[in-house]
Amino acid sequence: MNASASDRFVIPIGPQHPALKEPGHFEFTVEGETVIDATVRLGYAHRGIEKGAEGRNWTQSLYLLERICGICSHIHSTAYVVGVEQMAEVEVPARAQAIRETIAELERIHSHMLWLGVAAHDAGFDSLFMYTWRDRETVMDLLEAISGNRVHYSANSLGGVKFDLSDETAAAILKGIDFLEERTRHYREVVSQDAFFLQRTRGVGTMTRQEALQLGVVGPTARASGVARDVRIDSPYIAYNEFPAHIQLLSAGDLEARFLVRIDEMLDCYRLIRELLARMPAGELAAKRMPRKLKPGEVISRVEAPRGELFYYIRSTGGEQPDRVKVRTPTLCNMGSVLTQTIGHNLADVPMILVGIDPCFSCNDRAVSVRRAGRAEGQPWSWADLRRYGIDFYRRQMGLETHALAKG
Amino acid sequence: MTLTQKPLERVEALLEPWLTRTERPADNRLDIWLPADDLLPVVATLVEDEWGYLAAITGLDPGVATGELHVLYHFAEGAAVVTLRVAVPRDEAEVPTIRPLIPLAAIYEQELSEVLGVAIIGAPARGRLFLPDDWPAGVYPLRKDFQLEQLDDKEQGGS
Amino acid sequence: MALDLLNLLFFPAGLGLIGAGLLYQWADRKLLARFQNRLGPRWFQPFADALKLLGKEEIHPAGSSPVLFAFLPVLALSGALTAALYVPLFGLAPVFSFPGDLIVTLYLMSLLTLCIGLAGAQTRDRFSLAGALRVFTQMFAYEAPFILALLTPAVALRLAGQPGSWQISELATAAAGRPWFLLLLPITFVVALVGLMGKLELPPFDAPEAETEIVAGALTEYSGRGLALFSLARAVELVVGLTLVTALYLGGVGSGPLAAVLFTAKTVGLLLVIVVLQTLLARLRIDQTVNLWWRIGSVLVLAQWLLLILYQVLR
Amino acid sequence: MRIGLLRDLSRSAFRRPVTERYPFEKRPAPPNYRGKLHWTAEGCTGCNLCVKDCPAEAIDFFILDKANKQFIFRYHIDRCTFCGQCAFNCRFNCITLANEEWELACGDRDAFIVTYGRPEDIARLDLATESAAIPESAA
Amino acid sequence: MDIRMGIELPPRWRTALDRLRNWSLANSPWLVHYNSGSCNGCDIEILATLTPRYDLERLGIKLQGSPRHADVLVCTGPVTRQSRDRLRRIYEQMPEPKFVVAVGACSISGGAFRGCYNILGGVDEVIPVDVYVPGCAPRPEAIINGVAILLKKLQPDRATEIDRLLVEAVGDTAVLTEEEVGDDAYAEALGAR
Repeated sequence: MNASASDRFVIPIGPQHPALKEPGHFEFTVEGETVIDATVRLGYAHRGIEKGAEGRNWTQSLYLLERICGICSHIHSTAYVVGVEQMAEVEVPARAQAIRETIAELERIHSHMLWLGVAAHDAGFDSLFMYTWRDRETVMDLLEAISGNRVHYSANSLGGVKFDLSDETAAAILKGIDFLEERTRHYREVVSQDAFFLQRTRGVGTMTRQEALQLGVVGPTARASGVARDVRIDSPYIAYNEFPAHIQLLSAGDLEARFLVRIDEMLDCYRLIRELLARMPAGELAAKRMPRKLKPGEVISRVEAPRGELFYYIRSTGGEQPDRVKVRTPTLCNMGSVLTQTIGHNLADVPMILVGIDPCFSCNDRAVSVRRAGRAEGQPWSWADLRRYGIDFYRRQMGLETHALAKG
Repeated sequence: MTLTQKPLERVEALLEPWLTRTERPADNRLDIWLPADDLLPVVATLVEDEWGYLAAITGLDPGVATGELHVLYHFAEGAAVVTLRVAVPRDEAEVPTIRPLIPLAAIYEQELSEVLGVAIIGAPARGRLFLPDDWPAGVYPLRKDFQLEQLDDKEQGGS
Repeated sequence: MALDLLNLLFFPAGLGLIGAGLLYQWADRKLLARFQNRLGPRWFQPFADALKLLGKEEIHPAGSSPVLFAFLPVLALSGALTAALYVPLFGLAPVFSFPGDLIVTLYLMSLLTLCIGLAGAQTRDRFSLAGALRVFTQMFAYEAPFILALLTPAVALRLAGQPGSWQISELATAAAGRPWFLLLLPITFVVALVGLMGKLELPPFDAPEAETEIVAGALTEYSGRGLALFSLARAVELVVGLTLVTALYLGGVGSGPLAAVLFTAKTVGLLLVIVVLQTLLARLRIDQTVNLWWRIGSVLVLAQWLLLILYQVLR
Repeated sequence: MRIGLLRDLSRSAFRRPVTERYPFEKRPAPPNYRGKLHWTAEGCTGCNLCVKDCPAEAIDFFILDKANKQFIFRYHIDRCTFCGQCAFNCRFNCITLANEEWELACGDRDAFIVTYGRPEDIARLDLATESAAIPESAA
Repeated sequence: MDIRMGIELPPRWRTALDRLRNWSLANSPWLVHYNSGSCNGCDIEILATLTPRYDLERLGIKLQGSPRHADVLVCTGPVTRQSRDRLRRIYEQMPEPKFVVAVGACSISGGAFRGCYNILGGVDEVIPVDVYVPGCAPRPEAIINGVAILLKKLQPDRATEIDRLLVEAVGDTAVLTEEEVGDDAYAEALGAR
């Protein structure tokens, strides 16, 4: 559209912004309502965790890494302990592994449920937000009842888990899951049928399989574009060999597909948890002996976080402390796709596209991204400019000639 | 472990000319030591043959004494992980950029250059992107000889 | 200025009206909460909010004209209050009434929107600018259909050969005598109702203050008193709008002892409908809003008029 | 065209909201909730494992006299991450995280430092902090 | 700028107006939330306090987008070097009277991240804090408790009165039983715990 230079101004989003529950600074250059450039500056949540781990002993690092992210805390600690146990060559009892998987899947439900609400909120659909979060409280209650905290369960200890799953907790979980499953099916209907909501999701931010592969996106974002990548299936860890997950694939690649893939994953989680509770292996909760010092070596540990593949590289030089812990979080891979997708979209779609990858900046401790040279800030407008622009804008919406109007 | 044997055999066949020094830390992993110059052809081969995807780039400081820095390129396919290990001298640490082959790598390389001070040859110069704006130049937090005292102020730590 | 403000706030009718507006706002929020399975605010919540805002420091953002910054909220509120003078609030006779006051009221009602837009436009803050932009865009979108929809009953009366006029009180009494216009002119009623939601920037038409995109829209920079006055103006506008639509479409102002009660009940019923719509609908993008109004809204109104004329011709 | 939430809305309209009246009614936390830390001297051997693995340096442990079991256990609520590792490490069950004490909000931070131990020891500590008893956590 | 708008009033009026202002402040505290490098744990719990289970709107509390509209700044997370200045700016943007609540161990002392190179410590290293809410992460109830404590701090002389107001606002203080929880299916699931 042939808009004059003054139509161009930069809308900053964040680091303090209602659409971002976490700090991260985006700058969207818009022409009218259309985004023509996007840059990001992350690192407001950069805490230097990787270095911090080198100064703490193996156990302390466990809790430090668990606190990389408050939404997928358990999966972070799982990735770490799996790696450390592999390095220490300790045999972890089957029951411990099964309990780990149960909590991991409950966490996945909580994360997706949370995401569904936040996405609805960003679409200006607060009622859906309220209902999803109301139901999310159920799984939060379950996690709290199991672990003793709503956010940082600290279920993992080096070599096993800290607490057992009693039968009554198991019963409670089943009860809660039945309720959640019924609700989840309902939400699947809503997001796939509600006319007004579909206007905001269907065909928005579409990413083909080819683009997905090229941009290197992971997790549900990739699976919504038909990229069959799920670490739980590709390289099973903890108990995923005995209790396998089923991959959820869609090919549309737009926002609607990302909604549906996550909801389908939730439904799969319910099945998985039922199986786990039905055939929970008996036995010890933790390995007999876990050394404080680990012999030199390095391991790679990959797990499937709610947001996608989580990659850990751990190196030991035989001390009480890790020599190097490298964390590559899923959001880091997905962030690039946001910047490319938003360009050309309507400003109102930006929060939706952003939330579509379920960004987690605190996961993204070290998130960086390509930043274009900062553009000049938009000059404040005179009232006349603004009025003309307003008319111009809706005329354009009507598909009328715009420059004819600029004359008059 | 048939799950991982096939891809690893494939990659061994693919990278035949470069397999001068290899290790098998675990039965699903293959580590290949490379000189920095061989990096690009190897990555190109992997990309052309669509073997796996770049899972991460790890920068590693094996200690001041060694006088080296290691850069690890992890490629994953299924359960198999191939790691290309490049050792560079500590004082002029630099590796060629692979972002023409793998756009995503731009992010990882940027991180590498900022926290470990490994220069990326062929990458456009950029400002600091995740370390604070007031971070002193030439200070790389993930190097072993990094000291908090190197930061101008003494505020950090917590109370 | 401060004195005008006091007069404005404390002339009894105005005060009562504002109180009523705040109560309507409470009903709005409470119902919304209940529909979302929440408890919702206490009855005095809007009063507390307004009082608190009045008592807070007012920060004047750099780069905007201080006069305009302070004057616009007052103008908005006075505009809304003036509009209230011409409508039969709670079924009582309007304070002033003259032929053509319907037009004046509609104009006065747009004043609030204009003020909000201006308020955003004349600060340097980019969120405010974007908000102002959307306010105007949306106004240009709904204004015409909305006004046409509110004029339709008068037109219908005129066509029916009655001494119809542009005078609200007359229209209201005339409407009382016959079946509700809601039944005769369902299409324009819907347009008027939805148009009211657009004017009050309620979901799904709250794009101008979509907090997830442009923090608080045009009023992002306002704090303290300015914000309070704008919110009060909104409250008054809510009452005026409901009253107007009720008077024209829901059987006007009847006579008899219970007329006032009945009328108020109708407005509350109208509010209920609006809240249900708010709960159910997701926010429309600004361009979708514009399309909705120009592609559908205006066409609907015209269709209604066409039907009307055809009906008269055939008869 | 279909409106998704109609069902939920009609259900909620005629039901009592699910809202809890928290400040006035308390829903008890589950029995294993990890709240404020409590320490008892019985059985404590001064092994210091709790301090070693605390991820947040929330525990200062002073050994005045190991033989006579004169220990002082200072707990910083404002640092504690309530991970429960200390309780997990303690082989003598000296440490418990109370499940009913989670309303810890307070206006001044000094109130967040809790010192467990015999009063006379604590008194002694305050004199002798510099010389006699060095915080083991520092070592 | 206060409610009197610079007009001289007899002292009794003035005290009355001041009491009114305090009352209104204590009954409609609007929050703005800033995350200065937290792990999201506390952030989602803060968000949860707005949702039907806890619904802070019943106490007149609203989460605002713009610092200009807010009375209370809710901070989560340790202060990183990068976010320090932002935090300060947001605090300065808020109109008087303004208050700060620090939620979570990190925002009080740095918590698990103490000593990391990019951490400056707790929020009170940068701006004054009125109420601290420990926990990692604190339950939503604990956060509400923190806000309630702040409200009482606003009017120490009338803390009890605030309680009374709140009580009459939300009705009886009977213990919440399952039957009382609204939506049946939901109550069922609540029973799960």
